[in-house]
Amino acid sequence: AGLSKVKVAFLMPDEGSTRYEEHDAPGFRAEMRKLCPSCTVLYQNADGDASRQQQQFNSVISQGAKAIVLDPVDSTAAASLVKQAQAQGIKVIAYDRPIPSTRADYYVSFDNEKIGRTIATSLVQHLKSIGASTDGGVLEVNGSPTDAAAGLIKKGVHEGLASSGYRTLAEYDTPDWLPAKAQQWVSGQISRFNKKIVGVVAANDGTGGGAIAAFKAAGVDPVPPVTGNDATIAGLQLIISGDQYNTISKPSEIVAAAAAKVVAALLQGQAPSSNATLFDTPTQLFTPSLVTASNLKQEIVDKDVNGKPIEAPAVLCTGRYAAGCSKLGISP
Amino acid sequence: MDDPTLLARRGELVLSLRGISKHFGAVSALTDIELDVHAGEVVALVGDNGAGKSTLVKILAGVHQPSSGTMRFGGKEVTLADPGAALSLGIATVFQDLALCENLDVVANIFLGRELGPLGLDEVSMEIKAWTLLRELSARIPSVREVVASLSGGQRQTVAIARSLLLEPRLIMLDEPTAALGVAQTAEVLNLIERVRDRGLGVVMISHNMEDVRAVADRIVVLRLGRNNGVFTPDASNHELVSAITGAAENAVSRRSDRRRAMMPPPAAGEEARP
Amino acid sequence: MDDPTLLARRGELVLSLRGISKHFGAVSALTDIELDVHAGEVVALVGDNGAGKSTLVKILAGVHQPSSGTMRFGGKEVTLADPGAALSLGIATVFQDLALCENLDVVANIFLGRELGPLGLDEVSMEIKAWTLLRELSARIPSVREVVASLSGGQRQTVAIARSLLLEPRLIMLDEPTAALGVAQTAEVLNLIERVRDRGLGVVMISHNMEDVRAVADRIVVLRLGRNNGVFTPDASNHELVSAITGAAENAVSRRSDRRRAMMPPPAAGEEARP
Amino acid sequence: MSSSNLVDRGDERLKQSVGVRGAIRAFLDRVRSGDLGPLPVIVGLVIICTVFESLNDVFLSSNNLVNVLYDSSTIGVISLGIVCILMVGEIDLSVGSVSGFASALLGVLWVNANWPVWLAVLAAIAAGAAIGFLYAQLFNRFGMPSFVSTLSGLLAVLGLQLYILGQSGSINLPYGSPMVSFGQSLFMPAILSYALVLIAGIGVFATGYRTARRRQAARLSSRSTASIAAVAIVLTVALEASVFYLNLDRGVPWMLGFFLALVLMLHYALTRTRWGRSVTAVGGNREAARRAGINVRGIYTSAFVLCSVFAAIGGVLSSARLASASQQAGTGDVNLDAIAAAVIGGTSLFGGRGSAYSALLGIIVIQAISSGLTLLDLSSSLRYMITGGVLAVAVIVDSLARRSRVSHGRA
Amino acid sequence: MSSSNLVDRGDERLKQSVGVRGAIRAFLDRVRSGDLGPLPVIVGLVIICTVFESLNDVFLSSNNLVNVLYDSSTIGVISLGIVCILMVGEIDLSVGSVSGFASALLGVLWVNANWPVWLAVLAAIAAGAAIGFLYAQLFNRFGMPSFVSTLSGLLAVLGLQLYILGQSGSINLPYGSPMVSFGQSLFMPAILSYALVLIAGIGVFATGYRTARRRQAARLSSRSTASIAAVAIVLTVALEASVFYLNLDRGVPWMLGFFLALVLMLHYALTRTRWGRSVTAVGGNREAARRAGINVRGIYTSAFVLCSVFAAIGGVLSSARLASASQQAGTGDVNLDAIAAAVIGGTSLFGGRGSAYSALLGIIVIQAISSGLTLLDLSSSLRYMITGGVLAVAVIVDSLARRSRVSHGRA
Ligand SMILES: Nc1ncnc2c1ncn2[C@@H]1O[C@H](COP(=O)(O)OP(=O)(O)OP(=O)(O)O)[C@@H](O)[C@H]1O
Ligand SMILES: Nc1ncnc2c1ncn2[C@@H]1O[C@H](COP(=O)(O)OP(=O)(O)OP(=O)(O)O)[C@@H](O)[C@H]1O
Ligand SMILES: [Mg+2]
Ligand SMILES: [Mg+2]
Repeated sequence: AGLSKVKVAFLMPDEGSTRYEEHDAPGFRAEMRKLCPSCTVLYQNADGDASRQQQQFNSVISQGAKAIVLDPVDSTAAASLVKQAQAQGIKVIAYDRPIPSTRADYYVSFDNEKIGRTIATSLVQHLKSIGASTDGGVLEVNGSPTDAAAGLIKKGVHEGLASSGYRTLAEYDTPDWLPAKAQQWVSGQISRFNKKIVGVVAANDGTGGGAIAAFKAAGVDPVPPVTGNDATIAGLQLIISGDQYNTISKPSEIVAAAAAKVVAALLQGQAPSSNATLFDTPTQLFTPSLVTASNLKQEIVDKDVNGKPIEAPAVLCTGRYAAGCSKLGISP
Repeated sequence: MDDPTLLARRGELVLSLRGISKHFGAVSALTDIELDVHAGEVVALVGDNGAGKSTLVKILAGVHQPSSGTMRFGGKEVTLADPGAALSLGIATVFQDLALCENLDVVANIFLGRELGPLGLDEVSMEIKAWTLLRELSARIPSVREVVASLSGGQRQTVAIARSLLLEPRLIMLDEPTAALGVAQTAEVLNLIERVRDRGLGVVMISHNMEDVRAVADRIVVLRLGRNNGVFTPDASNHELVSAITGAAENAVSRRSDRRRAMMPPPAAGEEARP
Repeated sequence: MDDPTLLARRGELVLSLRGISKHFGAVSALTDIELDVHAGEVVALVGDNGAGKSTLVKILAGVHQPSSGTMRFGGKEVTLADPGAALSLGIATVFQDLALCENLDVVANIFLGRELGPLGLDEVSMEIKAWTLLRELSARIPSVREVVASLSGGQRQTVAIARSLLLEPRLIMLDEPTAALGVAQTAEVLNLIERVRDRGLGVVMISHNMEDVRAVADRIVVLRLGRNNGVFTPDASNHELVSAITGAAENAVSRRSDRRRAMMPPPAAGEEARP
Repeated sequence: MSSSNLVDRGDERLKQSVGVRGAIRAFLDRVRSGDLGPLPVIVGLVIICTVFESLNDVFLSSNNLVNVLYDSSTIGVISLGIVCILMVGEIDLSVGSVSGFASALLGVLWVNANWPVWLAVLAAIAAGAAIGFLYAQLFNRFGMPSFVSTLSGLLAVLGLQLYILGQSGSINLPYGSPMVSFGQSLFMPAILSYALVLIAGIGVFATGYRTARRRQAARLSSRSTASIAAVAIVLTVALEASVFYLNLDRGVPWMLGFFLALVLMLHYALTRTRWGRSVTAVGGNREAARRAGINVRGIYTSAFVLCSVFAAIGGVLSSARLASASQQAGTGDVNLDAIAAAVIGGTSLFGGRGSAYSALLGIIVIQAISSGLTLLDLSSSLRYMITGGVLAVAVIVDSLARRSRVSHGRA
Repeated sequence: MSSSNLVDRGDERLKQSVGVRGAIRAFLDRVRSGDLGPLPVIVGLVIICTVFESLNDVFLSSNNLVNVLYDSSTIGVISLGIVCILMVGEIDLSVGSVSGFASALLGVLWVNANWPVWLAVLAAIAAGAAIGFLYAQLFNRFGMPSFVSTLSGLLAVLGLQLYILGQSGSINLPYGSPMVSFGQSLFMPAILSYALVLIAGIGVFATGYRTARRRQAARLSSRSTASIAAVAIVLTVALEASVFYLNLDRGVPWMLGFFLALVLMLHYALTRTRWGRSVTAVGGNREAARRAGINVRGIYTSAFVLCSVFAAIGGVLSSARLASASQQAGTGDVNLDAIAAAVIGGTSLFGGRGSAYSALLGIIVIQAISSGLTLLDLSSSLRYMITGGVLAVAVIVDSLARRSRVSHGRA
């Protein structure tokens, strides 16, 4: 049975990075258009507000959506939304963040905990390889204290650092993921620990950039390795210029496309395939890829998603970054 | 100081101040003030601008606390922590700045703090009573449901006076009650003061109008630069009073009247006049 | 309406109103007002509370816009969109509510909008000038660097009057300028009005004090309930004036004076008195 | 004219408003002087609704309106508290945090500590009251500006919220419990909703009629029985129609009923009790109120406490609505929305002017805009821009009306 | 006493303050009447610093102080704008958004569109001015409460910011460019900083001396040359010591110098020009100002425009400091911090009272607390609670002082 003229909702949680607007939503739309040209996609972003997400959820139900892809702002609050929708025969696909207490119809995600673990262990390996003294330690810049995803990343980071041999000098939950707050905190820690800081685990590229700015402002040269996450253009450019150590590339288009496929299957009464079961929900987990200077070309520029690179050289290698690009072998 | 002829008429001592002083920063607004008010007596408080009359009234109304001095009311020593305390002792005050709430209507202002029916305001009764009070004062107010902000100066003053009639006080203080009033309203207020006095209340009235003062006062207390400057009877001459107020026999008032009468050189006399 | 004996003395027509009306919602505060003011003339505007005197002054000062009617100033028809327009025509006003900024000190208030040295205030010169003005008015203000909020009622009024002396206006309007003033200060203000008149300015003065009015006014214009109710000369009898103001020969004032004189039944007479 | 011998119509300067002509003239006078109460805001709301409905016809569907009303109820309750505090000329920046803390406390006590739900709710409300009392003490004893004390409170209470939620970060409220049903799916029986509206209509008529008779007896001007009846009938019909429309779908949410009951109670308290009069007086002229013997400190205390209590109730309702108590509860726009609702509805930030209805109208405006925009498929950047623009348009009508009031000297 | 024949000492009720005794008595009088200017806030600041220093001795290290001053400069500039708008009794809730938008515009024009940096900065500032002008028009023409218009602005401008940053979301500003160096690592030469302080000291003495001579000539009371010199010397020594301390490490940031210059300029404008007088008058009593012939609308316009311009400058500085222009710039606490700084420093929310110094002191208090807490290892829940508590304590001193002013009838 083909699909036609169905409304599908794609509800994203926040504005913390541009990925939802720039990658996830277009990716989902593109795949849906392929699977069902006459279907409508309703896209909403809750700007980090659980109540607004509930409002958006109710509103798409009012508009007659038959399936809802939900990246919950607040995983617990989402539980009741799922129940409410399922009671009306609407399919709910958990996206990106799980909904632990209620069984959604499906779960598609990157593994946030694993992201935390990956950036941490990658940093630790790097520190060991450059022979950073274990007398020193690392700073840990976490995400927002009121963000569930940040909590998962933080957990992963803790695991990754646990037996690394490097102390955690101090850690900080950055309010609202604000780079300026991260910068202020790291500046304070530089006054406190100065040369003892051998590296910084930052939970996303924004806070990582804040940490780098703090070192630059304090005149620390070279800047100790700083991690990131989300592979934003700004973050990638900092890797190209050698200021940031790593980031995590989550080709969201792939996941979004997978979600679209799941939606299509569920709406046609089929059971989509899964590669795991989490929280009693059939799950498809994607492994994010770690990006450092050494594999940036391969992971970002050369990797092909829907017929185009994740980020084109023309976008990355502007102005001052051209030199760095050519060093990495990226030609515009 | 007390004229024995007056003692016959007046009743018990309602209020008695001793050594009251009040400083505002570097300014001593009042220094060692003494004042007695008896039941059934109208005491006029007069003095130049800034002499401290309103400050004294505010201290008696609990608005300001004195820097030093004692106050006895009804024979007992009292301290008035706030205006509520003064009101509950039975001291009603019409302030010079009126102290009305501009965002409330006339009725609400008259009954402020003493509304009928605290849990379900009785607006009809309050409106009736308000009209009655205002008529008593010959007020010219088109509507008692207008906010006070839209009233004329004299209308506001009438409202403030009407407020004070609601209480059953033992002492009533009126700080320049007729300053903004028309001739008819002024006459009514003077009548009112006499009626209130005759009911056995103590009255303190402040005014710059010597005629009004003389018309109703039983005793005239003069303040000058924050100090007592004599007590007069209403039959004291205008010249005497003005000298006590301004602190000089030769002053703007006498110069003006002299000039108007003709060109007659006034006799030089500069020392303070005490009766 | 115009007494020919007066025409000799007064100069050109400064201000002339025809058919001015003003409504506030359902209240008609002014209806068809006519008023002429000549150079070198003091016009007293009298009337009961709420008669519309202040409203008229506010219209002339550009504070309110009239609902209808025309205004000519210096021979030209003008509309005053805001107080700035009136000021720049040369109309200075002392408002009944004074319109001072309580958060500014005395000097700042006197010079408000006309500060010396716009890009680098000349505080010293302003302070000197302020003291000079205040002394002229016999003011009793301890310090001109106190905020106006801490001044007494009369002190504030003096400040407001001092403000108006700064301008070189062609018409000066004083809305109850002496209401809160002491005897000496009142005398100074009356002197001042005469001086100003003699310099050829037009003066409009509002007062409830018939004595003051008679002392300085060249013409007395009576308003009643928002309408013109006659023009008098200063030698009109008190009874005449009060009747025009209250609209009845038998009124609170006459009753009070009658009662005080003795018990004599007043002659009943109720129609409006027009000269 | 018979009216001229009425006590309050004696002044010849008053235009008489007798009969239909008079009523129309009086209304025009009011329009011109800007004294229109909530009318301009309602006009703004109608404009918004028309535009959104024309863009997406789901907007005015019964189902969507129910959602809007649900969402309005939670923040609306918080906004009622804001009305109280704005009326005395102070502000509370911490209502968001307090509501979040209350919901966290509810979750912790009820779900984690197994308290009975009513006790947990009471505890949450009591905590709110305690916070308000603290602000009042800081204000009355130290004279700390409420902006600063409640800003400190915002931070401190948010800290408390994070602290008591601890590791878990968020707590599920049991789905299907009466509390959560109340917040999500409890509707009035249709017949009850019709009856309540009818009772309200009769109440309006009865009080109006009683007042008119008493005023007549006292020879005061009064509204004619016909006009009282007309108003009551129009009101009843309009409300019955709305209720009918809502009943087409799910019906009238109990939560809305609860919110409206609070609005009416606060309205009564503000306009018909000595306390309300005192609140208005303190907000208008604190010193005058003090001199009238009003216990000014007590009034401030009551306003602060009420504000925090309403915030706590709002927090409990929000968590019932979301079926969750989390670290995020009360963060985001809650503060600004609650304050903005009161201000949009016409309550002054400077004290002394406001009404309980302003919270109701304001929050409906805000939620209508928000809901209308979620129905359009917009990127966040556009949504922000349009929200800002629409908000301004919604208020412009009211501003213009009020401006004419100012120019008529009755600001 | 020779002073008694001075023009302004003629009133016998004035206590004479001659000589040392008199000076002490005058000071005690001022303490008692609460007329202490910024002293109480400074006392609060000293308390905070002492406590934090005792908890972690890095706090008062030269290095950390430089950080605190850098962070203070960015939001401090925004707070200067808030002082302007609060002075006229209005508010601007959108300074955060405007600063974010300005930084985004800078990033887009400078980095992406390759404009020269000065032109991009000018464009950002002009955009700020345009936004402020729009608010002023809404206020002057429609009478829209600034709370509502700037709330709309907050949303709309945030939308614009997201929009122009589009897909990139955040833009790196080039490290090593003069702009970023200015925000991060440009310090005054030590000798210049000493010289500037000296010049300031001499300036204080010179103006004081000149005024005193003119007042003497006019027979007005005046400060003695000795006391003028004493104040100038104490001030100079204290400032030179601070500068010396900062120079132990990196020195005095140019950005701080820029901020201080703006503070001094605004202070001069508010206290020594007709414009500043008019601003104070409009904030104190709008109607009185209008009747004095002041162009009230013009004053409002200038205040709104200045506020947005300062916000835009602050945004440019923040992005220089962070070396990045992102969608998150200007969100978070920027609004509240900027307003709180002005209020904590003693500017009234109700208009007519305030000073440029309040922004300086207030923001230093806020950033000192924030920095002090980053140096302690605290969980976020504790950090929030302590921030709230410390803020309250910092303000309590000032509140108490001001309360005594109120009870002395000079609120
Ligand atoms: N709150 C205050 N702060 C500082 N000074 C004050 C305050 N209140 C009054 N003063 C000063 O105290 C003195 C007396 O003022 P007060 O108001 O008592 O005068 P008054 O006799 O009522 O004068 P008037 O006849 O003008 O009303 C004045 O010089 C005034 O400046
Ligand atoms: N802004 C306003 N809004 C509504 N009504 C007003 C307004 N201003 C004045 N009025 C009304 O207009 C009438 C005239 O007021 P106005 O102030 O001109 O009286 P007045 O003659 O100055 O009286 P007074 O002698 O008491 O000062 C009053 O009844 C008053 O209620
Ligand atoms: Mg007085
Ligand atoms: Mg008047």
